[in-house]
Amino acid sequence: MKFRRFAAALVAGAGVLGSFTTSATAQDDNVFKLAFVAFLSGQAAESFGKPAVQAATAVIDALNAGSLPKPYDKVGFGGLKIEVHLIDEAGGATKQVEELRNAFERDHVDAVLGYVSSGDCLAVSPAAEELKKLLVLFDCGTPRIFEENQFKYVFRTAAHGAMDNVAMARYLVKRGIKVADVGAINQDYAWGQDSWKDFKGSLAQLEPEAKTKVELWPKFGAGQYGTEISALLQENPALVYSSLWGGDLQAFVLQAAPRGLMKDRVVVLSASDHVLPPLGNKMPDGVIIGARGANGQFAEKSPINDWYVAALATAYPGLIPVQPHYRAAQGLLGLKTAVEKAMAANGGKKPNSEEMAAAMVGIEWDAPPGHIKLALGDGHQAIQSNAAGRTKWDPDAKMVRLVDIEHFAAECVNPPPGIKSADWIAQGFPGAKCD
Amino acid sequence: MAGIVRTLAAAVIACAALALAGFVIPNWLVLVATLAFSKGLVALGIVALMRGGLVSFGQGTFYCAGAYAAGMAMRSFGIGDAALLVALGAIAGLILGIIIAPLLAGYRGIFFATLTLALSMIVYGILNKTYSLGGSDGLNLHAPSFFGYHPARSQNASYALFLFTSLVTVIAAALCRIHFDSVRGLLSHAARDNEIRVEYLGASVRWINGINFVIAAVLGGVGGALSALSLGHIDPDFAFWTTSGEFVFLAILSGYVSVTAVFVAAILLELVRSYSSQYFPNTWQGALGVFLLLIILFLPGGLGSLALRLRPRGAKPARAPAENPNDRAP
Amino acid sequence: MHDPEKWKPIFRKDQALYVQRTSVKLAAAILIDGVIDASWLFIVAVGLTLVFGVLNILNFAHGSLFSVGAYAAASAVGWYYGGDLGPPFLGYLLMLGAAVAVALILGPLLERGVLRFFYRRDEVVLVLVTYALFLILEDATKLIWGAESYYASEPYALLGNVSFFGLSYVGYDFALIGLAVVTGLLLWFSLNRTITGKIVLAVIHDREISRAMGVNVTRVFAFAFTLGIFLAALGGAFTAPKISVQPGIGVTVILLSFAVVVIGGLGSVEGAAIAALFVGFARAAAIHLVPWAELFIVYLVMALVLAFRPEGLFRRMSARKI
Amino acid sequence: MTALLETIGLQKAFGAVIAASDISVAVQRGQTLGLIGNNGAGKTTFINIVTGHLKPDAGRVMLDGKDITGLAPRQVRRDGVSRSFQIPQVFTGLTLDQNLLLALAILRKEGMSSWQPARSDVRTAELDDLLGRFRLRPYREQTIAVLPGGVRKLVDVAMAVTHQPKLLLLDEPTSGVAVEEKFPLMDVIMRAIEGTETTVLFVEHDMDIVGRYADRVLAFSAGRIIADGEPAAVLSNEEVQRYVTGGAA
Repeated sequence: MKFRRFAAALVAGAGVLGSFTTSATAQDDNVFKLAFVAFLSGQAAESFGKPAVQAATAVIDALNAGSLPKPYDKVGFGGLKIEVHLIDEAGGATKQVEELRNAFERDHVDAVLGYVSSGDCLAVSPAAEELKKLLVLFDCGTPRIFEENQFKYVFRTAAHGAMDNVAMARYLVKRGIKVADVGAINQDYAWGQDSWKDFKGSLAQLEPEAKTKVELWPKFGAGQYGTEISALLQENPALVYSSLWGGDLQAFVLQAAPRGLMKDRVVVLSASDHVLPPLGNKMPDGVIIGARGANGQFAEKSPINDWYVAALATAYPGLIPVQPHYRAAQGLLGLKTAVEKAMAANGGKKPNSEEMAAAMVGIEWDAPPGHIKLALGDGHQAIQSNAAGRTKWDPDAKMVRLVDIEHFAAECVNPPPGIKSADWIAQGFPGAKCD
Repeated sequence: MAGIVRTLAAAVIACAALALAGFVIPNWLVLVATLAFSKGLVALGIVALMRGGLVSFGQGTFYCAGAYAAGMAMRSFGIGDAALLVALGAIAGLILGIIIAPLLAGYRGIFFATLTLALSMIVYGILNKTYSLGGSDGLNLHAPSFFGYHPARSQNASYALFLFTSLVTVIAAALCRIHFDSVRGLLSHAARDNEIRVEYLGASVRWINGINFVIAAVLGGVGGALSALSLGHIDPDFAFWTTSGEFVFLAILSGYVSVTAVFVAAILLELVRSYSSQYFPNTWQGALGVFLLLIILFLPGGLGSLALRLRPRGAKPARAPAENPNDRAP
Repeated sequence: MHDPEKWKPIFRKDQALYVQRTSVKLAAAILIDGVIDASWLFIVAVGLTLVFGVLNILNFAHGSLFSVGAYAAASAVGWYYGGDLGPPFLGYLLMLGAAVAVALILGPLLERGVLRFFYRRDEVVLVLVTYALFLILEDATKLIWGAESYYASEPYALLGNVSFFGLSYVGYDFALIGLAVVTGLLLWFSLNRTITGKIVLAVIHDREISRAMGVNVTRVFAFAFTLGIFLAALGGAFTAPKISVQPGIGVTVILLSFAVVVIGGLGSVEGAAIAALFVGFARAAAIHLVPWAELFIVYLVMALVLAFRPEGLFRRMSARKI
Repeated sequence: MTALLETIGLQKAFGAVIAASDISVAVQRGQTLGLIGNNGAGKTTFINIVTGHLKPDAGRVMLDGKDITGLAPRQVRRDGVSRSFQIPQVFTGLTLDQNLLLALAILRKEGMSSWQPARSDVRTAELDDLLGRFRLRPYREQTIAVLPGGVRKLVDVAMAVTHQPKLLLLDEPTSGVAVEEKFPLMDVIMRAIEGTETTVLFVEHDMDIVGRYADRVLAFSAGRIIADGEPAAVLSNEEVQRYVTGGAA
């Protein structure tokens, strides 16, 4: 009888697995089990996954060795050694939800830190909330997470995408770059759509005379942009904007530069610092670059940043740190701050999710890119300062340097609490504090 | 009739067993099982098609339709009851199925597969552009209620959903079993075996396949709605070709003899996937690929055939579609 | 009192001329971009359709073989120009060689080592088998080449630029068109004018009869599959200079070439050619005229074609006999 | 009274091959027709056209005065024309019981339910009667795939005679069986349909069988009917001897 067999099989299987997981549940009170999620395969592995993992490994090793400068000199998280469970973000949102649940429920990790893709962030947040477990998002861009939902156990330690494009627009103003018309090329999915919407909106506020001439929407992962480039050349806008990233952006630059698209024209690449190391001198000079925060070369001198640059240099000789390195470190230090705050409150015990979530609300900490503050989304969403600059190939150092750098205070490029970033941009940045 | 009674009895037992199992097993497995059953239902639809000799590579279309129907109902009309949402998912699948079935019922083999695949990719493309439905990032759903019972987001929420999913699954499975064992079910088998004779006996192969297609569509819609509820999130990837491919694999893995095997296969696949991604985070896809190859190579008849081998006095001798030479071109 | 200046017809004529000129420019751009796009699409898709025609396998691993070709070429080119070991133009031969090497290694390996165990199976099951291969190959390439990006851009710059109607194009892209044409002609010739080719066609037409007539079908399978892989790798190798070779580049290729093959008719070489142009122009037109539709234009075309010819443009259906 | 089956000027060509040219035949109820002619003469084409498997290029097919030209096989079957095949068309994956059960169930309103379990214990009477008439009882539980050719032939015919067809077309019922089995096989078939209203038309190469069972013979050659009438008359016809029976008799 099939169903009976099935029931039997299920119960039996459950028994087996149950037993062997309960044996694995032996909770260790002086290690902090951290699941770290990033793209280990697929289109985002090269540009985001690999660097993020490099950064996490370097920082966590240092944390466990207690070799960070104050105030991060405690071993691991408040004395708890950090044990990392690596999870591949590739495979779609459904898989991410499953893996998140397994990480918490089966592997009993104390917190999950990760996620580059906005889709994944949106998908896993409700799952973490349902399990009442701490989830820290360190990279994904979409503002929707805390503007459309309220979460108790979910935090994002990096600013959302709106700031990237507001800063780009402000850079044009600050540098007195006036353009008559704009052409845009963005991937046809949420990241590209949102980025362009924000940049277009910001420009409409700051340089209303700039007209949009053409919007191109290549597929994510297209890799070939010949036709798009022709279309841009034909429309011949004074400014070309793109939020492309990773392999797509590299391919675009490789194909656009030889055809003169990036010559005598303002080119704005809102999230592109991470393609400078691979592209090297194939990236033309004078391109306006954003790094989704004062990351990499934009980072200003500070004890923690000096330490971080040195640490990466020793761990990975010749590595040029870029945004994913910075965002991962920023997330780890934010989590560390929260955990240690919670332990201070509960008398040094290993904190549970409740305590950590409570402690993390609204915290501030100093990360390599500068001072970070969970100011939005009722203290769940970080804001941070941002910067932009122009590319300049340095033949001696054999690397692209960033020059004409402008920094923008966090409150200047991020919306104040209680207003959606889209509305904030549309209303002309009310309450923006630009020193 | 005796057969039906026995099947129904078995269904009741299965429900009880699952309800019990829900207590015994750890929560993570409850969550895995819930999702596995939801996906299994979609695969069950493919099994229904396979009995007629067709394999759809685009069940993501209906999976997605069911999920978005439930999601929209929840977000736009504030419908929160799981039963209602799943019913809507089924209706979405049904309508879509009835529209599409006549277009595809005339095709066989790889043509049918590619047509269904093309269809799902168009749905995928359109959803990516539909910003009102969250575009490529999709939508979040809140936890459903069950016949008026609102469990707080917690362990018993996941248990409640598991119970509900199991109920729907067992009912669907029992109905399919009855249908497969019926004369009409046998006719599907016959149609895969020899279309000419079926036609010369006065039956229409087109109709047989069409009906199977609609059954598969409804099951796809139900599975989609259930997945949406258990994930709390829907996005266009529901219609992506890899999603559909996973369902086909489930169907092949289980074979079309045993209905139960489909759900065993679904749980097995979830476990293999999650454990391989836990133990080889860098090469889990490759591991999954190897698993696929080995299963197809050594279990041509699927898990169901294995069950038959264990139980000699089986139903009809199982032959995987693999070994079935019929139904190439239409 | 009215001013005759206003009524100078010359003004309108100018405008007309201007409009005319821009529309000509636009048409030209669509045409050129379409053909360039079609050229690499064809090279990749024709391999896919050939494999299906002969082995009845819709090879979802085709995209991975594209990326393996790209990796191989990038490594070879990088090594060659890195230590500039000779005349730059030899780089092209090197890329060709890379594709050949990939085919000669992976072709027999996959066909003899894996696929042949599944030949008795239903073609849909075979799709699944190749999907498994796709998963395995994706991770295998990652293990071999890692997750960083590889460039082979030297050959891209080698041929300088050409400009049409004031639009500047990279000469290399026209070389690709040439490559596609040559590939197509060679393929057509070897299929229709050589014994081997005729045998392959015979197998495409009826496997059983060919076997009965003493054709060594097994060898034909191995040969055709290796040829298919070569074409995938060739596409990858010659696309490598334009892109950053890194994980995931094969995924889009599968879907695009899949669409082309389905539109052209599974197993039809001519079909692949026509369909590639079809898709190329459709995409170019969309990008120039309705950019927002680019995402699904290909699937739309596919749906429209299938709606009227579900078996594709060129596929002849075989009638069932009693 | 109208003929049971009447074909008027049937034309069918496959490329250059003429498979049927101006075939006009009238078949009366109760007759037993034998169709003779060497391979490619157009016998099977005639059957295929009558049963709707082929559409004639020209001409009409009347059944009981009703035009059934170009109807699909299943519609023709519903009108009472049934057939067997030179190569038995049976469900090789199913058991013999299941084959016949389907043959009995289709064409029945209540037959095609999704609830009615398809077990051989339903409609035992009919099924048993059928098994008996065709001497198939010994094999009922077995899968067709394992049964010998002769038995498959019988199953093929048995599936065709359910629901009392008005007209039964047998395409080479004895082909592919050993010489000594031909007569027994034909005996079983003819006895099985004895006493029913069914009119039989069979294609046969063995002239002894034709002589024994047919009361009217049509001789085909190159898509034309070259002789039509009493077996004796037709078989002695020179043209028939030259083109069909090859001088024998």
